Amino acid sequence: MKIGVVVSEGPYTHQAADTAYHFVKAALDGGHEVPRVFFYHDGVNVSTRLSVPPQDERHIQNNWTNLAKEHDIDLVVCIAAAQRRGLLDENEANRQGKDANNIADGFRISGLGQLIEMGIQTDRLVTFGD
Amino acid sequence: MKIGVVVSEGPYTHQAADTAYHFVKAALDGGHEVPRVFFYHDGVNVSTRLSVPPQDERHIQNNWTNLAKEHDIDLVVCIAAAQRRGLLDENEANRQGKDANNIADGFRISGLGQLIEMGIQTDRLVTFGD
Amino acid sequence: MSTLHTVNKSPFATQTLMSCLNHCKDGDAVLMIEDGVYGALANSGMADFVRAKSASLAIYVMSPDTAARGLAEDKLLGEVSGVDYAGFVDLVAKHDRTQSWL
Amino acid sequence: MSTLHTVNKSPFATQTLMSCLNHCKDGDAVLMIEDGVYGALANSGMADFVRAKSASLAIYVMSPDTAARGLAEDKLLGEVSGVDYAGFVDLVAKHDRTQSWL
Amino acid sequence: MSDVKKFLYVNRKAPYGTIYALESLEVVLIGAAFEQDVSLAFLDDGVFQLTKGQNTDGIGIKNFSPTFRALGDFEVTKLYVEKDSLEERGLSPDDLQEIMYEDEDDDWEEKPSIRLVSRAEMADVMADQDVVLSF
Amino acid sequence: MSDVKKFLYVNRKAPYGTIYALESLEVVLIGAAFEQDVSLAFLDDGVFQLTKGQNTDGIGIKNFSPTFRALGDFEVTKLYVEKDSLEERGLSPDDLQEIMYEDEDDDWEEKPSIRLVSRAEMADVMADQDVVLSF
Repeated sequence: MKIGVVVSEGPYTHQAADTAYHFVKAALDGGHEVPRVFFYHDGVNVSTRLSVPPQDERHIQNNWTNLAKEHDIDLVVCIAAAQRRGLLDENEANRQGKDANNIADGFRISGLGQLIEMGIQTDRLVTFGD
Repeated sequence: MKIGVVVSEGPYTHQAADTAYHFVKAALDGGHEVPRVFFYHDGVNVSTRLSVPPQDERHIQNNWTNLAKEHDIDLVVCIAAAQRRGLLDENEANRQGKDANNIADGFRISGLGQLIEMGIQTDRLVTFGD
Repeated sequence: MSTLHTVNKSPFATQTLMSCLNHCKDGDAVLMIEDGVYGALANSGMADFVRAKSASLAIYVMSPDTAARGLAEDKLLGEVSGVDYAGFVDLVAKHDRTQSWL
Repeated sequence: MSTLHTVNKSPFATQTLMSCLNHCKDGDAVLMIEDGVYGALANSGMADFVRAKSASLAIYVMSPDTAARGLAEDKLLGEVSGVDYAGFVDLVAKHDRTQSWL
Repeated sequence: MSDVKKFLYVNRKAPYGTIYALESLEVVLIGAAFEQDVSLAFLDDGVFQLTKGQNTDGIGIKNFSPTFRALGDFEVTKLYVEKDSLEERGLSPDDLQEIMYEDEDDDWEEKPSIRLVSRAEMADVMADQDVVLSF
Repeated sequence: MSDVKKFLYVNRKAPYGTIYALESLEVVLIGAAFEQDVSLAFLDDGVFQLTKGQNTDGIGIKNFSPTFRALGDFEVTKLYVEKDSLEERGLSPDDLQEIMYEDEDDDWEEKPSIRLVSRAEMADVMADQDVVLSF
């Protein structure tokens, strides 16, 4: 079965990004497909490559990057939500005249249409938020 | 009177950073001192210089930067909370081996001791959060 | 010695206003801000509780927040006084400490 | 046709569980996750309500979340079944849609 | 399954205190281009999003409530509002904005987009969807 | 005002679902170095922070509950826990961790740090502070 996933809250502050991660792993282990995870609201903050959690804590962004690589998951960060909150890739940074970017490997910035498309193309949609 | 302020939630997602801003302006207009604002939890996300809100929305980070310059307010971003969430200044980025930093002008990263010190040295402490 | 309590959550969504009001001392002040201003609605299921508490507490509501949410004065409890950000600052200065109910 | 509802908030902090349970249809499933697992406590003020709803609903609780919070099995309602993340996925697949009560 | 899915946007949070109401509306506007069967549900504190007379000048946040009145132009015409939620908050339908659309199947007659429903009817609306997005 | 202030850390949220409990504890640990008069309040869902037997292996988040037992070493010895909050949740004091400290003023006798208080007594504790930090 194709399952789409939405993550609506940022890393560490809420458990949503953790629960979503464990859910996606279990879905893949169970033989399902997770073609895309859409990061919206504060969920866009999961995509930063600048986080440095304490050594004895999980690294939420790395976990997603690795899982996406291993299973070819499309990690989409909503552009409108990301702009408000200061998440940019290199293209966006150039376009906006910003001197730095902070998106991690494996995530890509795109529009809300990707969320609707995921809703249309998957059999189930599950949201993790606050 | 000396009033210390804590901001505990990120920009746009919660109203906390807006309410705190209007409160601090009113306190200064009323003849009070606001020596320091401490950003904790997701409040550290206020300090990003990479945000690009829509043109018809307020620019929360710029508002804080400008207010701090005008009134000599010490905007302190908690280092532990910032590291988890991917907010770094140039020093921290170098120390952590990160290839970018994202802290805005007027904010500085420091430890939780600055929060306690603010509690000791001010007459009142007000927290804005979720 | 008295405390200013702030509440920023809707009483229909969370237990925060209830907990705050149940921990206030006589003579304390309560200021409803942000989504907390819905606690000042006059005809809601919460109104009797808030009205009863106003006998021993001074209850305020942020007028910029009620205006933002389209809550006209005649929708609000008469026992609750509107303040602006300057009034918020005055309340902080007047009371010995501020406790934020988050 | 049935729905899997997820609830991730404590019923002592927010109205979310209450609202969810009041919008379920007979035969739906409710899965308590994250701080939502406190809704499965057997001796709380919420227990009777949840127990009554379990007559027409299948109610589940995430065992990794109850373990994290130190809630031993004997503290939980007998009407609520524990599942792990694989069980969560099975529930999603089994029901026609998932509604997250945030 | 037909190639048009039923999408429900569930709004349970008040406006301005958090951004969910605004960012929900942004999804609805983008989603309208996909020609799906769209409904919006307003229950619990979500009903506060629709109050009339919102004036956000004092808090410095953009007033997005006029956008609800434009939804008809995007063929988003089904806004289910739960009566029980209004009543618990001491609100009446008169406290909400008037939101109209022109019915292309009925000689472009102007009709109200807001449909007042009981809690049980809201449960029926929810149970009749393919995709539920929660805000 | 004396140069020692009374600091109260108010904990009203459950652990793990959000980070507030953990980041509150981080402030308490740093704050201990400042030799102020520190108290912690646990009420509403905050009482869940102190349950015994927490095992977070399944959710992949660090279990920070043992840190509460170390607070005595930092001279943080006043943990006020509201009985009414426990009862509403169907918990008893036996469901909480045992947290002890050595009383330097009483020949280093081991004493419990948790002080069960009624709601009215909690209100008194809150009203007796110079600085209240809420989490």
